[in-house]
Amino acid sequence: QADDHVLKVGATPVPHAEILEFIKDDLAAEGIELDIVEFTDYVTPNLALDDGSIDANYFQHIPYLNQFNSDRDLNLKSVIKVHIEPIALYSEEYTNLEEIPEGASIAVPNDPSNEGRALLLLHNKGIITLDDPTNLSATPIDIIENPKNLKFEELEAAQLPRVLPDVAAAVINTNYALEADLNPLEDALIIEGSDSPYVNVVAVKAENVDSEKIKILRRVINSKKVKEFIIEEYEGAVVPAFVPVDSEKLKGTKKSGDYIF
Amino acid sequence: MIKIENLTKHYHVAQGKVEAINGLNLEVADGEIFGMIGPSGAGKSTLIRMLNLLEKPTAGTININGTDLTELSSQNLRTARQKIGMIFQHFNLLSSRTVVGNVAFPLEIAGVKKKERRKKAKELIELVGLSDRADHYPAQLSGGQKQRVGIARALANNPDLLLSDEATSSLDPESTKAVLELLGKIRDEMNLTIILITHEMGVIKDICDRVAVLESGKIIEEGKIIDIFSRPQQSLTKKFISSVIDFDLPERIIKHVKAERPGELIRVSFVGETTNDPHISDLVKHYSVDANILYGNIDEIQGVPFGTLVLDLEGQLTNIEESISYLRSKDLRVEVLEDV
Amino acid sequence: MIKIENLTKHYHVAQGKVEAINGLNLEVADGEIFGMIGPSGAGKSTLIRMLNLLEKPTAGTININGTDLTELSSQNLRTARQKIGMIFQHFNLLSSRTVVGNVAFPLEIAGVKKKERRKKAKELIELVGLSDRADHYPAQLSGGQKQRVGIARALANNPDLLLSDEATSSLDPESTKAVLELLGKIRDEMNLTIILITHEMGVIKDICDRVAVLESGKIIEEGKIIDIFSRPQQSLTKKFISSVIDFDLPERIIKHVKAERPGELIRVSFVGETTNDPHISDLVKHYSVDANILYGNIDEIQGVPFGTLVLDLEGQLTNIEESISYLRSKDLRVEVLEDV
Amino acid sequence: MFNFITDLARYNDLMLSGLLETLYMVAMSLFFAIVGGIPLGVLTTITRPGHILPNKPFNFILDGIINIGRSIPFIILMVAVIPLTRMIVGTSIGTNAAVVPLSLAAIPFMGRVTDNAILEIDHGVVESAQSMGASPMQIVFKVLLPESLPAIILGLTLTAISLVSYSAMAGAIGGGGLGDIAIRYGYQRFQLPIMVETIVVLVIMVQFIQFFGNQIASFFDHRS
Amino acid sequence: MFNFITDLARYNDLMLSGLLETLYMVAMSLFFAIVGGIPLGVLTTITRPGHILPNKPFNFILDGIINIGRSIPFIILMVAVIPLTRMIVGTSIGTNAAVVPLSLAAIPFMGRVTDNAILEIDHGVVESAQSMGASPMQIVFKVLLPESLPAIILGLTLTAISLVSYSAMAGAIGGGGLGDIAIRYGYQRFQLPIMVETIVVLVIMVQFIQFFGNQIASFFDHRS
Ligand SMILES: Nc1ncnc2c1ncn2[C@@H]1O[C@H](COP(=O)(O)OP(=O)(O)OP(=O)(O)O)[C@@H](O)[C@H]1O
Ligand SMILES: Nc1ncnc2c1ncn2[C@@H]1O[C@H](COP(=O)(O)OP(=O)(O)OP(=O)(O)O)[C@@H](O)[C@H]1O
Ligand SMILES: [Mg+2]
Ligand SMILES: [Mg+2]
Repeated sequence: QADDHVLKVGATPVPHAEILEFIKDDLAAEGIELDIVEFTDYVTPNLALDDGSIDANYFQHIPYLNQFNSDRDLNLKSVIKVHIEPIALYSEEYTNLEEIPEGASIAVPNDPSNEGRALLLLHNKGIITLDDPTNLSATPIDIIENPKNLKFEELEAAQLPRVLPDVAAAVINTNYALEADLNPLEDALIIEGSDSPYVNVVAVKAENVDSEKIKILRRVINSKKVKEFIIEEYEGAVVPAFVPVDSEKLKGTKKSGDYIF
Repeated sequence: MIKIENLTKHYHVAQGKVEAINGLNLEVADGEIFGMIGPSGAGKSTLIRMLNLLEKPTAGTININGTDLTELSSQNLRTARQKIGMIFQHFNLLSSRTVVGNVAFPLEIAGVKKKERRKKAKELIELVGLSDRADHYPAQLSGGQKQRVGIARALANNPDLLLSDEATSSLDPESTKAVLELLGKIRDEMNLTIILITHEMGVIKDICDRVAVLESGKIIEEGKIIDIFSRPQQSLTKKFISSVIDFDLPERIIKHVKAERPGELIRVSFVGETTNDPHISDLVKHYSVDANILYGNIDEIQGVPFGTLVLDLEGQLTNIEESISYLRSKDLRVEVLEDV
Repeated sequence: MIKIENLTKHYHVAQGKVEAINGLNLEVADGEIFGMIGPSGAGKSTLIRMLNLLEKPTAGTININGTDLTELSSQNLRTARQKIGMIFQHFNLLSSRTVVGNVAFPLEIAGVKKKERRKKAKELIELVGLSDRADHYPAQLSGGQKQRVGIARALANNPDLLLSDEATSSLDPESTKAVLELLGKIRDEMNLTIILITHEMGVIKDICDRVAVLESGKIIEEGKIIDIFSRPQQSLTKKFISSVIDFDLPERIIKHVKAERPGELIRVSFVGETTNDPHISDLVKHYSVDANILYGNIDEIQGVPFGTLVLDLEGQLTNIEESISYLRSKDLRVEVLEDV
Repeated sequence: MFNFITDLARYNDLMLSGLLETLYMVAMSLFFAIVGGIPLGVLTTITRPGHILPNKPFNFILDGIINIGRSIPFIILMVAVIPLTRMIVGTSIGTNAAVVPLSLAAIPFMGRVTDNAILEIDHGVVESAQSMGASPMQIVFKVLLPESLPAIILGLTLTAISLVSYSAMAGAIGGGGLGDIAIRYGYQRFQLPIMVETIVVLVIMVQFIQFFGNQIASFFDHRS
Repeated sequence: MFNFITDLARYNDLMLSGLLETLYMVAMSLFFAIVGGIPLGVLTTITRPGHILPNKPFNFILDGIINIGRSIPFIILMVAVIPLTRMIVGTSIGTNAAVVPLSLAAIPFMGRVTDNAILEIDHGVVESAQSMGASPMQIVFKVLLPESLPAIILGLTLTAISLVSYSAMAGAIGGGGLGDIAIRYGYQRFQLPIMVETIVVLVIMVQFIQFFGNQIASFFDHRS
């Protein structure tokens, strides 16, 4: 194949595409030309991956990938764990959870990758009860207890920071919160703990799990340099979810792909 | 030959039913120029539009050269229509084509080659006097110019039958004459049959062989031009004809009749060659009466002279009576205008 | 009074410049019915459309009752237009309104109350004989019916000036007569001024006071009807008039002239009351000639009789010559038809 | 198969409320499209050179407004007008809030459609009104609008159907509606039956809109 | 302020490629809208009762196809046609892939617009062609299309501009283009200047499309 050295990776803009952008030169040094294809929705990157239009994608967390695989009967595999974006609850009006009054509206993302996660965050903090806390794709329909009688506004994720003045609080993905000048570490009323299962991964088709290009990609993206970049660039809102390969080599104990936190 | 039998057309509208044509029968021979007159709304356009099936008859048959149009397959109908030219009352030109384009249009439809159809179109445009407007669009033409485009277009494909719906109504008398001459020439040369709706009795008189008078969707009178013009039966026909040939006496004459006077006022009508003899001179010479022509109209229709004279006869009563008998003996129709 | 000075209108089209009206001057008095004739494309519609500024003149002024239309503010122009009725060559009816709605339209624009305008509209519709079509839409009408709606509409707001562009071209002779009588009546009662374009010389003859002949955007002849009809100067005018009054001799007569025969063929023309005297009887009685009327046309225009007779005089040459002198002494125009 | 049915039953009132939301959003924005778009279109047409009120600068501005309105991707329009939406309906989320950007998208669309419809009117009828001394106002209300009514109604139908599919995007700001359901449940969560059901409802709805649009247009069409 | 300018400079070739992508997507899908939508519209019109080839069932189907095409929210259409897209262009992402759903959205839209345009033709001219024995084919190509050409061109302009804003959504499948830039940088990354710049470019582009559409339409309009 003529463009054997090209690696086509689909990604959502922030932070995924930015992180990929950061490693572009390093990959080039390894003889791989990285082609970043930006997507702004969560369905097509997986479909495009499955049909071979791209070689890998980097936009989703493992629970979403699993759900997607079972929904559509696909066999996409997570191969490289990269980062976590802890989701958090923000409010303009209130400074802590208790202040939120009866019947207030809470905005949550409306896409399956984030909505269940947002509701689960509220469930874990005891604000609501879901009928099945293991179901990662819950929607407000699955709420069985809602003592504060909160109303849920399901909006597109990128809209959430913009509608903050119109709701009591909103569960916002970190990337959008950052872009809207919210600081997850300071402004969040509640935030996902380090127990979050929502690590963002690079996924490929099953038959490509062991491809040479992916191996190189993992080496480059799971590097100390990238880790430092993430910490510096996103000030804690995006948390690296890997042990740098460089240090892995040093220690030789951890298995690749495991994440700490 | 065209043979129409029991033709009927009703329109259904919100306000009720409009009976445009009511069981009409008609025959037109090949090469005939057949006129159609009648008051506004009589059904003339409806009738002519049924002759190429633009309007579907409610009932009845339309037979052209032995085939019933209403029974034709759409393919055969199209072939038949290519040989029926139509001049529309409202022109219906294609706004997107120039004069040449419009005239060449029926040729294009008939599959004539580009070069040939342009040539033919240019010829016809020349014939209707629009050469300097050949590349203009209909919107840039005057009413009469548009009408002439419509005429040229209808003739483009050398039709066997021409349906003409008030084709000269927006034309000045000169252009009208030219168009009629053109039609007459084509009829003579190509044995074209023409059905011609018009409101201008002069047109009927000048070019038609026969004429039918339509009223309320029926033919109320029909015949050779000379017969209809010289002896109209229906009052409607009379009224129409009086627009070119006055049957009614002008007021001046009526006054004259009513005034005290010696002698008699008579109207003499005649058709045919009797006019060549000096009857009036005879009256004066042999019956000792003075004959003054008060009013008159001597005309000819397709070579046959006919006319009316209103004469004021002065003289002795017996002489006058003898004069009248004399005129009647010469095959003239004489009416004494006593109580007009 | 309408006074048009140096009026010019040029159209610029892709194919070049069209000079529709070229420095035209004209005056029309109040209450006058002014006819306008001319070949197709002469500029008649263009001229009449400039009279209410539908078409902007390229140059020149249009003065109506002392105000120059081209100088009016748009508000004043609108007010002026409300008193100028217009009958369009192509009707231009609102397809979305019924007959009543169309006729009431100018009243609506002038702000007349609903009840009143319906009443007025119904009256006018009655006058043009469309009562049974009052609630129909234009698409459901015949050509003549549409034209009558246009006429009724133009009269609705009691205009001072009526611009009529071939208002009777799609009307049968009877309807035409009725419309002309209506216009004449309104003129007499309301002192309406009418400018009337027509191709029907009969219309000019019956109703107009004066007539102008347009050719290539210029007036080539203008005058009282009786003058123009009895003594047309331009050959175009002659040709037009011959459509109602034959100046040309029919073939039959020409043959007659060419044949060997004794005597003389003369054409006698006259205007005015001379027809009341028995001149032909006189010829026979006093000059011993036989006079046979071969062809003739005696008509009257607005009460004035005029006409032409072609007489075949037989008798001795001296007698014939004396007869001709006699007729000439009676103020008749006599032509000897030697070499037609 | 059983799964499908229970699934559907579970979502039934969701579907019903989605239908109502869509109808509400479309109806409201259509109303504003009529109120705002038709005048915009009429003014654009009549200020064109050669029309009844030619005015180049004014025409340029109006034409520009329509073009700008038509240029902005709907999702961005939704965001851009949030302050306005908040001003008008008090919040930037929900069905009412969605009506604001939907109307703002529909108005220029309807403006252009009206403009195109009016351009089709035979100039002769406009002239006949001018010859009667009609004011521009009268020409607009008594000639241009009635004569182009059938075409305007077909244009309104076009707008209504475009709104139906735009309203799907209004889900981004919590507008709800059928399209949003189709996207969230069908597209994003891959619940095919929901998606199919929603689309069937949408198709039927669009079919109805088009059918009634055609009927009304031909009811007002007296040209043949 | 300086920030803005450096920001813009940095994104300049992005903007240029976005512009080219948008132009490419719009031009290609417009091409397919012409090729597919105009015949669809013509067939729909002529099979209507009372038109030149009345055929109720066929008309119902065609009308239905248009309505269905118009009912499906664009984002869903995009995904639903992925298999088709892959079959045609070999991939489901990228600018070429975006052309497939864009065309599929534009075709029914153009179909409806064509339908509306043809309905405005005076029936008299159609009759004149019929009276000459023209076949339905000839009537379509020699009468209906030429006579409605100005209206169809205005409709094509309407479609083109709708495509510009639809193409923004094509960003979801990596189609790129200006609208996508506006969404990615402006909407998702909250970079206002980029968004504004993109929209300005979009507005100018739409203004041009409309201007040329008007010019071409009036070039072909010989009615006054
Ligand atoms: N819009 C236009 N563009 C270009 N030329 C035009 C336009 N309107 C009229 N003309 C031309 O101007 C001339 C005068 O036209 P006008 O309509 O005034 O003629 P008319 O005397 O009314 O003829 P008719 O008796 O046939 O109605 C014609 O030669 C015509 O072709
Ligand atoms: N589409 C229609 N719907 C309803 N009525 C109609 C329709 N077309 C014609 N008519 C009516 O049918 C009658 C005959 O119309 P037609 O057009 O044949 O008259 P016409 O003799 O040609 O008259 P004109 O001399 O005025 O053109 C009229 O009374 C008219 O109103
Ligand atoms: Mg008729
Ligand atoms: Mg004219």
